[in-house]
Amino acid sequence: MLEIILFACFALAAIAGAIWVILGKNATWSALGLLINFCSLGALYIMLNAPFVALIQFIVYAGAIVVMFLFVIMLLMVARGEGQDKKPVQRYAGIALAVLLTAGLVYVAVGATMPHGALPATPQDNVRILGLALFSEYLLPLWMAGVLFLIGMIAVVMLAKRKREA
Amino acid sequence: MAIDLQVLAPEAIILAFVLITLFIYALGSKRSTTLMGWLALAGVVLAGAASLYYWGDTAPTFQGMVAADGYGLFANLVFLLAAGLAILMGLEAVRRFDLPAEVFVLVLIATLGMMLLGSAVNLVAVFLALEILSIALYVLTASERDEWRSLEAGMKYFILGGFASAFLLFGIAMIYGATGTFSLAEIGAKGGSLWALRDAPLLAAGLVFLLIGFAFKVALVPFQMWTPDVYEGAPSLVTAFMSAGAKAAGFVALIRILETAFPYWRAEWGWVLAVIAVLTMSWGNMAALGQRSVKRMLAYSSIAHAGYIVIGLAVAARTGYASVLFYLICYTLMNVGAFAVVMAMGRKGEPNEDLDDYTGLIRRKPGLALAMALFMLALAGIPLTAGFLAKLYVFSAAVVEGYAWLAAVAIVNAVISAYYYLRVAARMFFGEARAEAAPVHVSAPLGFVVALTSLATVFLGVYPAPLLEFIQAAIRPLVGF
Amino acid sequence: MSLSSLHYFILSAILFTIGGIGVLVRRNVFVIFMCVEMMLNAVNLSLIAFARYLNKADGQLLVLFVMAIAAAEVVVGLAILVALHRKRPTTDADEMNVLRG
Amino acid sequence: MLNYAWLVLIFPLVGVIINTFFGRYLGKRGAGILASAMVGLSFVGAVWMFAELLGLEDRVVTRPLFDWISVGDFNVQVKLLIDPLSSVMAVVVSGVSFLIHIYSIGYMAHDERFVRFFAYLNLFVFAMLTLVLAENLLVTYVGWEGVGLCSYLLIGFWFERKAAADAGKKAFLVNRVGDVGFALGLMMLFVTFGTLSMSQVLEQAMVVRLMPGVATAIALLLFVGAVGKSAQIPLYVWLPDAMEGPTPVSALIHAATMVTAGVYMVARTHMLFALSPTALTWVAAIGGLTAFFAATIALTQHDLKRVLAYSTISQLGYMFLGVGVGAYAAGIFHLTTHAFFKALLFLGAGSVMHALAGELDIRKMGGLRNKIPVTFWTFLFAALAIAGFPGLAGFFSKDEILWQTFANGKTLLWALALLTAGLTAFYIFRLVFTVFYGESRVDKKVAAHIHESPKVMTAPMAILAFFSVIGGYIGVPKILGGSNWIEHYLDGSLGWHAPEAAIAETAHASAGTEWALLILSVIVALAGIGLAYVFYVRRTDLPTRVAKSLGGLYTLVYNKYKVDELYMAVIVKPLRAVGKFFAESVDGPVVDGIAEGIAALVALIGRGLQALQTGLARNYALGILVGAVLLLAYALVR
Amino acid sequence: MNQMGFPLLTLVVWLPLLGAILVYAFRREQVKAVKVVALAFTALTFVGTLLLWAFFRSGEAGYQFVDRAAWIPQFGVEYALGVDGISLFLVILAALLFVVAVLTSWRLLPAEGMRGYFALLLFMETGVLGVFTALDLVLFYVFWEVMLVPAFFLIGRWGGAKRVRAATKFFIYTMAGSALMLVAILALGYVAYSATGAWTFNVANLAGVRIPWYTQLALFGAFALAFAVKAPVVPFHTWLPDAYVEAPTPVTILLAGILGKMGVYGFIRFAIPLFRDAAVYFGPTIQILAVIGVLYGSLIALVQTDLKRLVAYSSLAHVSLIVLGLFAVNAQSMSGAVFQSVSHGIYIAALFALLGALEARKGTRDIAAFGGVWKAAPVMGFFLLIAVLASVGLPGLNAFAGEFVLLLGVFKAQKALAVLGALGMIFGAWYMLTLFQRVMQGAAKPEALADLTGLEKVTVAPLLLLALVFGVQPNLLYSIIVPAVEAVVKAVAAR
Repeated sequence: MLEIILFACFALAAIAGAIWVILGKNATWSALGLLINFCSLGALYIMLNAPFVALIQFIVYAGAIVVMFLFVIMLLMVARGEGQDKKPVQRYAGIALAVLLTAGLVYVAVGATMPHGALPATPQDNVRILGLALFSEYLLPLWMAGVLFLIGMIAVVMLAKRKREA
Repeated sequence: MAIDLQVLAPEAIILAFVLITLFIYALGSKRSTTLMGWLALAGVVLAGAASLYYWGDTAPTFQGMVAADGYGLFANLVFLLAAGLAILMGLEAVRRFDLPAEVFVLVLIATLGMMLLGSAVNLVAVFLALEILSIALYVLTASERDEWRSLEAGMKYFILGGFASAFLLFGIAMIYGATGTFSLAEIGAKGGSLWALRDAPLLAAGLVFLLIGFAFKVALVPFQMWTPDVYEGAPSLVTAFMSAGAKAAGFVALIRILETAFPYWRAEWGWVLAVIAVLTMSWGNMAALGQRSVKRMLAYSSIAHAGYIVIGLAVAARTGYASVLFYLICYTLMNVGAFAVVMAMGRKGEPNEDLDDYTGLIRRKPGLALAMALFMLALAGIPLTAGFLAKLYVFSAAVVEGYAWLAAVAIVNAVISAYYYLRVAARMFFGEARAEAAPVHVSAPLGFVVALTSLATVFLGVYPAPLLEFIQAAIRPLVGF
Repeated sequence: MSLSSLHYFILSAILFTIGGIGVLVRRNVFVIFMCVEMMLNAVNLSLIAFARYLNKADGQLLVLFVMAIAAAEVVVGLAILVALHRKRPTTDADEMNVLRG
Repeated sequence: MLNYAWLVLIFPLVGVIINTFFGRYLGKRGAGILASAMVGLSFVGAVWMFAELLGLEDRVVTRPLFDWISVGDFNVQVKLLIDPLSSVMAVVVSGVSFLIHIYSIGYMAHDERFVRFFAYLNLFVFAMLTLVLAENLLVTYVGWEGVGLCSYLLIGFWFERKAAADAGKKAFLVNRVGDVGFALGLMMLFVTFGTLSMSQVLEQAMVVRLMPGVATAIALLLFVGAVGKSAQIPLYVWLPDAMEGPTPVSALIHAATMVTAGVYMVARTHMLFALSPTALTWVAAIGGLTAFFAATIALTQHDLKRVLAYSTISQLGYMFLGVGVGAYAAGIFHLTTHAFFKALLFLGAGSVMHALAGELDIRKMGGLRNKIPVTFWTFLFAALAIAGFPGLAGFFSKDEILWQTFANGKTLLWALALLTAGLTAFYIFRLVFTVFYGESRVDKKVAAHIHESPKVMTAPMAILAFFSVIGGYIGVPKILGGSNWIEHYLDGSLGWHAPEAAIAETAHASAGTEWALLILSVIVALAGIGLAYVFYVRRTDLPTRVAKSLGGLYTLVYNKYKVDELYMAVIVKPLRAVGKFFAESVDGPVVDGIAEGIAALVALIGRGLQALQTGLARNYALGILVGAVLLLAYALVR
Repeated sequence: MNQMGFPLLTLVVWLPLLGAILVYAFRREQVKAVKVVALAFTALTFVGTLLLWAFFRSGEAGYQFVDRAAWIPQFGVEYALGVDGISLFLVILAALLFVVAVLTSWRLLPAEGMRGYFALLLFMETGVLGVFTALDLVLFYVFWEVMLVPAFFLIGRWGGAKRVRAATKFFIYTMAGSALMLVAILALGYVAYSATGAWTFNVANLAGVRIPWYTQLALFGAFALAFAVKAPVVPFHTWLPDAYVEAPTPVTILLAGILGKMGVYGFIRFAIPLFRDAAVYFGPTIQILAVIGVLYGSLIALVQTDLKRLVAYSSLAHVSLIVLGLFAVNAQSMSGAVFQSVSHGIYIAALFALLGALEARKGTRDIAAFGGVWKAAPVMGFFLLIAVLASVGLPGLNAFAGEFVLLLGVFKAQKALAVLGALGMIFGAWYMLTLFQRVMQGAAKPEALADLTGLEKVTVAPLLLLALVFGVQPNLLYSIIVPAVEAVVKAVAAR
């Protein structure tokens, strides 16, 4: 019963955060909304028996990414709001379609037999399982993730660097 | 579980050369850029050799993530061809458009992404490979950093790419939810028992979202709106690489997924893909009619060609997939050649992409004009060029599988396309060259690219038998007969 | 009724859609970035939920990799944005329509 | 000579080739003499053949030359058919042509394209002889269009003058209308009989049971060709305009030879006409009507050559009347005699023109009797012959036709023909009296140097005058004690009668009535001459008073019943209008319009799609969302 | 291999391409050499075609000089060339007209860019010869489409005022028309595959394949559309006047003389024998279109004021008559049609050559600007007279031998159509003589026109001579055409 209550409140927090992001009058408000969203998701992860991932969520997402956003927003001083939208009709069409999409997905979910196995009796060492899998079956994706970071680094160096005066 | 690197030999080579070129760049000496270019080219060639070397009927997989089967290795050759040509163009572009030297590294990384995408048999590997490819391309698109067009294109591609890959990921999640596994083979086995889409809504929704992600990547209607802006904004080198390599990777992966994971639903999806094919062809061709800029016209034409390729996909079956592979190779040659010419016309800060810049080119630069005319005719599907045989193969596949109407619509589209391709040829041959038109300069590597692609286009148009034999062998591991 | 992956899935669908609406509606590029990140996160949630109820670790692994991707993506996105800003001090996505027609 | 019959044809052809390619070197005299010599040789050949044929018992001789077209079961072999009919025609054609060639040497002496004229004349003779001697009807057709071409070239010989060029074109086009009828007749013939060769058609005509309409259709179609070539109603309009050509041309082509081709063709295919009585009555009716119609117009014309042109049309009407009532021999006999005196009339007119420096309007002539005596006497003899003055050629041949018409029960046509005979006598002597009698209305400068035509012109006229006089005696009817030799001779090839519809030749009419008719026609002829004498010599004011009293009718007839204007309004102008309508409002806007329309539509859609490309990233995202929703909907609904 | 022992046909077809490459090897300013080489190659090809005629075993219906080689085995496409009674004279005519085209472009065009011009001309010759000799449908389609490219550039680059529009219209019309034909060819191959188990596009083995009724209608429709646009047949003809008028004279000669015949050849080689039931079914409709074409073309020609446009519409009328003959499907009408295709090629080439000479002298094509030319230029007048008479179908010249037999055949099948067709002969005479009168006769304009130069005489005289020879001795052609046509007729009858 406690589980349901906890799920409900964290879910609401996540949704509130999300709505806050899109309604925020300027970028910094949105960033904060994002922070709330990420943290509530982190909490949900813990409930879903994925402590390690929750930890990473807090550190990487809530921490690094949101901080970086705020950092760049502050750097470029673009914290002011937006002007009036010239083409409102697309805005409403977009929202309507999105809602339609959600309805479709919910309809799918309700119709399908969603996975509902109970937790295994003996508590597993989550981190050990992940570690083992990471370096056996999922070794290649790990390397690929490495390459991804490499791209990130190259991109930053290439784009943000001032033209070499040399 | 021994890690046998032999399965990933080509990818490993490319990665090695990525690091080597990076190291050279780090040394930061003045003439290191050309050295980096040649090194990158060496890497590509070596990877190609490795792919050919390991080519055989066996299909070893690397921890069930990636399979080095005939199909995957053949796909590598297509990507490496596109990459090699792009790097050659890059050698010129770096000097002419003052692109950063990192371009070579990023092209190699993108090729790595494509090769992995081509051979991935696990959805996690597919998603990661796709992301490597996409992010590398976002950066490449924005590589001409002191040109607003390039940055804007990069930004747009980034936003929409992210948006689409979110859909793709959601699809993977749903498939995971429905089948409990990421491996394509197992999904195929699990899904086999379900007959109609209605019995497995989650799996079906998963496939839909997967299709959306790939349709975006390959630029099918209605997910293709990004292509014209991004292709026009990005430097010609990157556009050529993207339009050939990325599109090929998208199709190769989509074929593998549909064939191994969702073979049972082919009938239901055949019809949808056919409709998408018609929409894509018609949108691409008709929108290209009114274009003033040659580069943007080529962008729309690449959408149209994606439409033709989807016919092969919609038709499925052995001939369909073989025709897709053949079309991809011919398309790579024609398109990269055309973009090479577009690049040769431009100069730093002065792209010269408008139709008027091509007036009377035959008198200013006969070689270039003849090559461009050849590419235009090939793209239009005029016989004795690779374009014609590619279309012929796809249409015959359509006719065999009872989609004759689709072939008819496609051929009518080809006629519409002939009009705007012809307009470029006409402008080059019939107009009087304007006096103050900029002198066109073609350096050695660019000249080589144009020459190689035009010769290959004609050769494949006249004598395609050996390549066809090779393709039909490559298809066997995938289709099983 | 006990908690099952259905509820988590519905929550993630809702979050996914809110993210989608954010991308469509907002004109500030940063907010669009954030919304894309939010969509990815929504999917992570459903992945974790499936992993828990399928009692398999694969889902969590994929989430890890998705986080890696998201990180790389944000880095690249912001790099492009900074380069754009240096050219013209705007973050309004609608001013980026030089390429059209 | 019979087995060298092809020589008769080849001589004129050799003349053409030499004159066209080497004419320059021969000079005027040389070319003229060569051309005339060639026709002379073919005339000798024709006479030789005629003589040889007389000696033979079976007078139908064919000489194959070469295979022309063989396509499946349609085989055409070029063969020469020498039989009584074609031998007579060959002699007449080559004879008259020879005389006119000599006459032309004089007449065309000072024309700078002299050599080309003779080349065309030789080509004409070659084509006419091909027409006459051909055994296969398709080869006849070749000759048929060949003479049409030569008449086009010769009418439009002085092509600098627009009138001449127009007349040439008009002649060719009207002929071409007739020729198309002829061609369709040939096709129908081939479809029915499976061959176009005369001898085979002759055999099959007796045995093949034809569906009722077929024989009539073939005959009428062939007759359309004849009407076109021999200028009968309604396709006669080109002959009066053809007078724009040099006079020898008018004499040769538009009097003696080409225009008679129609009559020859009907005679040659008489077995087809005999198979369908309706066709025959059509021929007779058209013949009679044309004779009368043309004669009325001839009364009012002032141009010397125009009168003679209408006279020719009228006489041709007579021939068709003769053939139409089944008296083929009579028709051909009249054709022969007409060739002599009509050619002479034209040459006479030419000589008058020559004397009056090209003047043709008879109102500006008069009293030339003693100034150009030879022309006057020859002209007079020809006039007497054509008027049917007893004893001369015209009398016998015309009377034969009148008699046959009456004998075959066509009394109405007979009456019309009789009236026409009177009119003929009247208008021909109107010419004689206005040109040669009365006071001279020639204006001063011209009157000064009126001179008789040179010997080279008057000699042929004299010879023709001789034939006009004695020409009739080859066909003196039995009641006048003659053996009517021409009829018996021609029976060799015209004797065939349809098995059942045996037209009783002259059985039921007694000798008495024949005499009565004879006298009646003589009276009518003399009355005509007398009336003309009164009108144009005694009381020269009468013509103007009569003309005024007739008022509207006179002007109508004078304007040739406005037939030319009618054709122009009914056929030529509407067709041009339709052409312009097609060219301007159908070909461009409609047919092209559809194609341009489709292209414009596609371009429009293209521009629409381009407008969708707003450049805003969020619009593209919307596109993706739309796609997503559609695909998802499909997955759920499916 | 074939009766010659060595691939004469392949040599003849690919020789011009070799010439094109050689011509392009010269430097830009060696115009004289370029012209000589071009003439040499076209003449050599012409001699080659004459050799074909000499060694041709007349009286046989099948294909001769057949060269076969595997090209794309995976698709079942093979390189197969062959000639039979129907295509032999079209090949010879094509070779002849290309020699005439080279001769007419000797002095007619500006010196600059000649290298490209002659290379394209020779390349086009290979395309055209290939179309007439290809026995494999895909190979036929390849030559059919490839030939469009040089034609497009020739019209577009060296044409008249509105040349680019005319060239594009020509290209798109033909390509649109023949687009569906490619799909039809593939479908036909597939039908053969499902019937015999092997992919084949060779016209010989395809003839035996049983094609279901509805497929046959669709396939015939696609083929007929392509050939109707090319011939042209009336509703699809609007590209013709612009292309003929705007193209330079030598190219107009080729367009009118030989390119149109490819449509006719397509009908009699592929459309009728392969889809026999559909051909008989659609026969009447196409014939009605053809008759409309004859009258429509003639009437428009009547009111034209532009020399070339008038003859262009006359060419539309004459080709429509040929198509009328084709679809009467009997020995006479089809043989007449094939014969008429050859003879039309001859006299239309002479006509356009002369009109080109006139246009070159006066700088304009407007008929009003001419008049009385015969006085100043007797030889030109004489030649134009012969050409006009040939086109009018005067017996003794080649058109009559074809036209009469054709109309006879049509008369056997459909009397009314033959009568309407015959009307065409009257209109033909009308507008042609009007043209001749306005140009040659009437009062001479002040500035005299120079008569034909030696070169022009040498170009046109042989054509007129041929017209006369084939007019007097048509069996020279018929003896070879008729057996081949009878084979087709027998096949259609026995369907």
